[in-house]
Amino acid sequence: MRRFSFRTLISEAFKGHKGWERQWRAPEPKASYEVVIVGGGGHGLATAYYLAKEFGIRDVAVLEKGWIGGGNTGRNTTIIRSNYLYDESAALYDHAVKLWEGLSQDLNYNVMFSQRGVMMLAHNLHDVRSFRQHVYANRLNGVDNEWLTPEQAKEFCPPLNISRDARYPVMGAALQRRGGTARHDAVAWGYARAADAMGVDIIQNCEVTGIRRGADGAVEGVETSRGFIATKRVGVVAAGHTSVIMERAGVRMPLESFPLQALVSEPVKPVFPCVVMSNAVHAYISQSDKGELVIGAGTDQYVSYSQQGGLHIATHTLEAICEIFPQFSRMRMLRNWGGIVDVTPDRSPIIGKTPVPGLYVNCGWGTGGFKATPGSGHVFAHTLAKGEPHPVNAPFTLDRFRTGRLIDEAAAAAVAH
Amino acid sequence: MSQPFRLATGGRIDRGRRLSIRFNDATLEGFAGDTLASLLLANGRHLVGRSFKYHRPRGILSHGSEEPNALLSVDRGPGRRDPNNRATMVEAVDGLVTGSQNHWPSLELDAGEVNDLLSPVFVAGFYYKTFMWPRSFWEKLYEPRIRAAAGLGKAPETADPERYAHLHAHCEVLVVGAGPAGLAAALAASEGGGRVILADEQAEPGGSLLHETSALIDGMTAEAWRARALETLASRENVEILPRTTAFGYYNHNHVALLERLTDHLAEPPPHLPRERLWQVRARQVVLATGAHERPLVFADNDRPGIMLAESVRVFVNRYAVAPGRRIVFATTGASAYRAAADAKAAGLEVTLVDLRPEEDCGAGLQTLRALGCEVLTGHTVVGSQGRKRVSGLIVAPLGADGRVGARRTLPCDCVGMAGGWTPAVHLFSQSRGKLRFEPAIDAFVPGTSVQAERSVGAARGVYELSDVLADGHAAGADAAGRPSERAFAASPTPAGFTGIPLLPTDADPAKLRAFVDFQNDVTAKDIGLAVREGFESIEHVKRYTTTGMATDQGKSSNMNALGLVASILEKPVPAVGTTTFRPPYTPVSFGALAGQSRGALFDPVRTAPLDAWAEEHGAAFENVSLWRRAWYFPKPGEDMRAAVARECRAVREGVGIFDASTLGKIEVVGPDAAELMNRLYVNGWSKLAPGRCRYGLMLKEDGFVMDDGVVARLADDRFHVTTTTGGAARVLSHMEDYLQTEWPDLDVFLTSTTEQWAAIAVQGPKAREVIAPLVEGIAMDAESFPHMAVRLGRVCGVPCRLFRVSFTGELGYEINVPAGHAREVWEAVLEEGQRFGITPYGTETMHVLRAEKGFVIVGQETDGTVTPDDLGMGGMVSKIKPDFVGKRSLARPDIVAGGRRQLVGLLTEDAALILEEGAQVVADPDQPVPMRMLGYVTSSYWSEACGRGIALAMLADGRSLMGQRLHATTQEGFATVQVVEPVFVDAQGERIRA
Amino acid sequence: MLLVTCPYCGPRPEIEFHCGGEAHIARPAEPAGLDDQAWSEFLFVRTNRKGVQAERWLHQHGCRRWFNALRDTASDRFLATYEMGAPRPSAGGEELR
Amino acid sequence: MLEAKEVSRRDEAAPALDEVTIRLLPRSARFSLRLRPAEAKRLGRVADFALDQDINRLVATGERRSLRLGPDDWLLLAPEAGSEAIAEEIGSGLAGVFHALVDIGHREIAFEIAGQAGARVINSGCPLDLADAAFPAGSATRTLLAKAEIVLARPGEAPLWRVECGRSFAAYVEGWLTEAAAAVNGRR
Repeated sequence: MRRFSFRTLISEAFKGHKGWERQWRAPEPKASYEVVIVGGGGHGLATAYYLAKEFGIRDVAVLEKGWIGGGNTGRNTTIIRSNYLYDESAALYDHAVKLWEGLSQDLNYNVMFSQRGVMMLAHNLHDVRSFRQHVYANRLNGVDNEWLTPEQAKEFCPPLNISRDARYPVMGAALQRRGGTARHDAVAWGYARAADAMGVDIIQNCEVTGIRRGADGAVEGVETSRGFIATKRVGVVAAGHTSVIMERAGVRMPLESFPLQALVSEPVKPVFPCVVMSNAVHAYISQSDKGELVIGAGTDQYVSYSQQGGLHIATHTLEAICEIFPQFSRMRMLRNWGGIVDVTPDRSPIIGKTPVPGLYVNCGWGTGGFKATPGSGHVFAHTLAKGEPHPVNAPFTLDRFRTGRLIDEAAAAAVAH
Repeated sequence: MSQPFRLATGGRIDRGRRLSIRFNDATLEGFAGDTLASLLLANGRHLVGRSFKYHRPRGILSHGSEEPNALLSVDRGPGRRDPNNRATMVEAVDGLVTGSQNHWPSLELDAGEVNDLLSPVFVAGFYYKTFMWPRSFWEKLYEPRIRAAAGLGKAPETADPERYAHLHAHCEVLVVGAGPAGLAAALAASEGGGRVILADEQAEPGGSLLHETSALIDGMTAEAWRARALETLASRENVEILPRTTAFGYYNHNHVALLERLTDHLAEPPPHLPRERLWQVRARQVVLATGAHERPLVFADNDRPGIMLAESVRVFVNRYAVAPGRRIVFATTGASAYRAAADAKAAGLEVTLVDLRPEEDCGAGLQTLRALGCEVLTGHTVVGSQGRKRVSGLIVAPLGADGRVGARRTLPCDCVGMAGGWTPAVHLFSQSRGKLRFEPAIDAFVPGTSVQAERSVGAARGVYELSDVLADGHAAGADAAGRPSERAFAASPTPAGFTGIPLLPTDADPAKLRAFVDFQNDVTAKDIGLAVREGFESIEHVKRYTTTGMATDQGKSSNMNALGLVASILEKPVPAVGTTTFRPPYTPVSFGALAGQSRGALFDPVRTAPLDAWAEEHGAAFENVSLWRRAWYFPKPGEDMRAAVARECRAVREGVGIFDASTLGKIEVVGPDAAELMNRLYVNGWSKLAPGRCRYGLMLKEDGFVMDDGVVARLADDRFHVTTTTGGAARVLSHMEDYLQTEWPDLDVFLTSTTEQWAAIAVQGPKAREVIAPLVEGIAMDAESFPHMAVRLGRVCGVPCRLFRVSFTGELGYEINVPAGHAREVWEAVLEEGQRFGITPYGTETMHVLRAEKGFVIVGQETDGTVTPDDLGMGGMVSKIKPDFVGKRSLARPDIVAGGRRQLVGLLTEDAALILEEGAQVVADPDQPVPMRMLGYVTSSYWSEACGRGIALAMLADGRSLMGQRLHATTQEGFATVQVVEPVFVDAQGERIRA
Repeated sequence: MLLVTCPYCGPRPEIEFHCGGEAHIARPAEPAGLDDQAWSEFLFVRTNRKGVQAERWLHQHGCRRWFNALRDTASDRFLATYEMGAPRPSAGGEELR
Repeated sequence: MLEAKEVSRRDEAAPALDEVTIRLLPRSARFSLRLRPAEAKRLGRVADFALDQDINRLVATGERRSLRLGPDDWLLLAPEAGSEAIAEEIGSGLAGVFHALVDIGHREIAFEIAGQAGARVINSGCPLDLADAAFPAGSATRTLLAKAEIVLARPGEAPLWRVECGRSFAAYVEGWLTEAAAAVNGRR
């Protein structure tokens, strides 16, 4: 792998950039692999990377039915944070944040991780109570999170409307300074390039059409649009399509897939220095390095694989944006798109074994998977390599839905009464 | 001289109405009917902006909404400034203040031009390869610089004073685009009387007919035909014509979003007129007559100001009577440029035309143009241009049959019109999820298989011949209206064929070639080559890696060239590389328009209870609880919240207080199976509850966790009055209806929400009975006849009431339920009657304190969706007799019966004056290393006036086994020592409540 | 915004409705008789099919009746809507919208 | 027919038709009646309230109006004065029949929108087709006005609509309609 650096960039500039090679190969699939990853998004590619790097398993194929990073990796609003309430979630997401902090250097690919701070607005007494609970829990878990007064919140994010007369006045905010954003495409490409360099085969335009199981029920390989590939270990990391893939192995999942919308504005000069989230009014906003305001909208209410939702979802979100940031009313929506998120009953992911020997799954990230990408890949690689979970993903089993040990962050932020 | 490039005659501008605008430091004149673009060109201004990355001088490329370069800041007064307005779409209004963007210190002299010199470094994706060392420099140095350089205009800085509106509309046929195809479609569709909406993004309907000065339709001039068509349409009551209206989104089930611009073109808009209106049209059928965009040619330095699309030259000349230059060179790979050239020539401009195609392929236009005296170079390619802030020459060279480029020649000029062929505007079709089909003959994607009830017509589906366009529109309109008919039109021929070529042949070193594909994002053919070389082969990858097609024009002018380039590099057919997905909106739409009226007070309803006005008149502080506004506390002059709440609490404990509990949800459960339904939905039993008695009910979700609670009264054998939490009212009713309708439709029960029917006035305190007894008729008030947890029907103050003897304070208490319209008179009568006992109105905060003193939980505060009845110490309430109720089975799951669950306890701080923070975490050992083991957290915490100290409720792991233990709760500063106690602080025996 | 054909009120805009997820998952008559696995499947496991699936819809801001619908989750087209309690129509049923 | 009579009475007071007006209506007697559809069909009517009309239709008998909002759901309206008597009348008319009659006289607030462009004002927040053919005289349904649930009825041929909402939503609904009317009136 040709190393990326300022020096190589300059030297290529003099040579008309003719010396750059492919960032990852386009290999033909081999007849068999030690591990097959189904899904070439950020999580799948990260899994392959850490399998090769941390566990020395390089005989790995990543199968992607379209082009890598083309699913939720390239469609999300790139918010990264780890200020979760429950110990299990905080450990998982902070594991990811720690990896994010050195990721560009680790991958030799600038993923533009920017710790701009993620601020969550409290609009009523219930929010205040809930965010304080988060702040304290995070502190004791070693995760940074601090409470801001409305004035401090405005100082941190000048466009914020902290008028007491607002329909939902800002009563304070929880700020995680280590939170921020990253460049989503670069994450997929960076992992792909680094994994490829260690021998991982990244196979695009290769759809998995079946999972073959032997007489003992264990995985024997995958049927694909490019032929059968033998393997004893399959990791399904297919985001919105998990149920579809798992059904091919005869496993029914506690998942539903919903369209999740996002939008960006036209680009403008820097005006928004951080990430702001308001759960109460469903608004999530930051500004990209390109200058676009990146805004997360909600999910549609019905299962859909169409990657297209209704207009009312976007209008609802923009009402909230204009209410909290009245100066943005004249900004314009440039692009509105949808992804497909698979959601578990407790809105926490499932990372681990399935009832089928050799079949592992990493799914159910709902609307928040991007932030976990490095951590998710790392612990899933561990799980695939060792056949048992890393301590961080041990609680995120499929079995928790049977036993009742749910990890329900959303329920913990229950609506006020 | 004013408007030196205005042609003496012609055009659709109103020469009788002069106007002037500000552009940067200059005042420029124009006429009504001008766009900013035509006005700028009339004044010889080509340089109107700087490109995104390299800050190259840029001019006006097009005449429409696809414009990538001419993006201006427009200032319409205080709070009304916004960036990135397309000069080609903004109508000139007298006094408008506009400015160019993305330069410093000025448009002419831009320091950012240094980037252009560094362009060999700033290639596609360069930032992924560098800026990684040292690590901290990314956020401190590199990223801020990149950000400062990025973006185009500046975001508005003050709140927008404008209004925006929404409108839902329905029609039989929606026609998008009022060019010839759209007009013909609308005419045909509206003949039968069905509702037709015709939307067009321009100020004037007509599309290409607005600049067709020579074509004839059915023997009429194009203008006469257009005028007659519009007149006919306007005379039909079933037709709504919407000019200045862009259909920008095509959603499911023929739901199409339009943006109507109502005031930006008015110098003095009427005060109530919204600036923009969002139409959400549900159309039975949609006709897409969205036309086509002309494709630029990709050659070295094709981005200089003065180089524009050939058809746009024609539009400026014919429609706006503006000469974009005096000496124009047209460069083309197809036929349509000949008409543009001929029209420019006819306007008295000097015209040369360069056609890539060999002489024999150039069609009839060639001879016509030569006959007009224009030089035409066939078989020539363009290899470059000259001029810095405005094009001064076009460098061309003959192209041999073997593909070799011959000797260069420079054609002096002040304007270039380039014609690279046509790209049908299939955006809305694609948004409708229709499948595109590549049509090699016209080198374009056209609508293939429809998925929704729509049809594309005319140029939008690659039909360019005017007579065909009209016939196509007519047939589609008639068909859409359900009355198929065909009609032929006679029209002047429209030569439009072209050779699609994504990069003009050149002899230049490809590594040094600066041939722009995406003008706004400064993506060159070289960048696309680099991306492909690095393995980005899917068009979506190329797009994301190079940012081509990602600018504010969303690739309207660049996508096909980018696609063609990738295909030619990979030597694959275009469809194998893919087409990019078109997403809404077609053109950018203001947030304000999308938000509509939902601003301020209309953002979300503020629900107010019947006594809200009284509370406001009496100085209440309010809090928001779900959508409701509730009185929080009633401060007296000089009191802070704590003092007011302490006073209110004392009043209730010692005398009597009055509280508006009207927001509590109420549901009337009626029918012979009412008790059975209650049995199935609540954890406790209802069969034995006698009419006239109340019971506290706890409801679970099917997963076994507490969903809601409330007092339930049995009014009769077959009638219950159920109360819910304020926020839970709608949810609980839905939950009950769901089970009733879908699981147990055999039960004879009906549910009716009565939340807003009844105002609930809580009168609480030792004196409560004495206060209300005189006002009550028909109800025996003595403790024996009317015990705690009973309900009686009667009258209070002459108003029919449901009187509950219930208490959420631990004191003797009543809740007077009266029809909401009588709430105030009853409230005031109670206050009057209570004067002698010092009756004190109290708010939600006091209510919270009083209930916490008694250990009464609040669902949503003590519980969070993961709490079971046993966790709350209410395991005893759960019926052991009932075989089943919603949630019962889940309570038996392994991890629900396992130890270690969090349980409700009370906490007392060692320092009695300290009030813990709600949300504080509790640990056994404050000195343990991070991550610490947290036992649980404080759910409620208050100053208790009755106890003279702070009290708290908490959920702690195995909390009931920790009674008496010393633990530590987090504070802002560190930890506070607390003692675990039973969660009851006042009157543990419950004597007061039964008084 | 979808157009949903309520069996009682006819075609109405999506925002009047609430989608209640997969249909035809009857609540077990005797939950106590189910083991933990079977109960968790009733509670949580969903077909989540890419293609035609039956789901529950409530005309919340209309007639307030629950009904079932056959909808293709890949295209979002409705194939049929039918009253609660009625059997699931064959997937080839006439398209309503 | 009474509808016509009522309309003509209102027309006298109605303003010029090109201006949309919004008016708060006086309080009514108002009941929610729930009944199995088969019983409704069998009974036809009770206490002069129609029961067997199509869903989403309003039928007036004298001053009593019955709005069928669902298969088993009627909203009964009458002048306020007779409220208690009406309840008794219905109760006795439905004796022995499983039903639920609940007084909701104070639960809701009603507005009247008048003027040719009234439908357009309502369509600022209501997604239904309100054209004469789609929502003719005698239509009545529960629906939405922006974020508030409403009952929308068109009692007669005149361009006049009744909008009912929960009383706590009244300020919002009135505010919404007022602003929408200003925009529509301002357009002329």
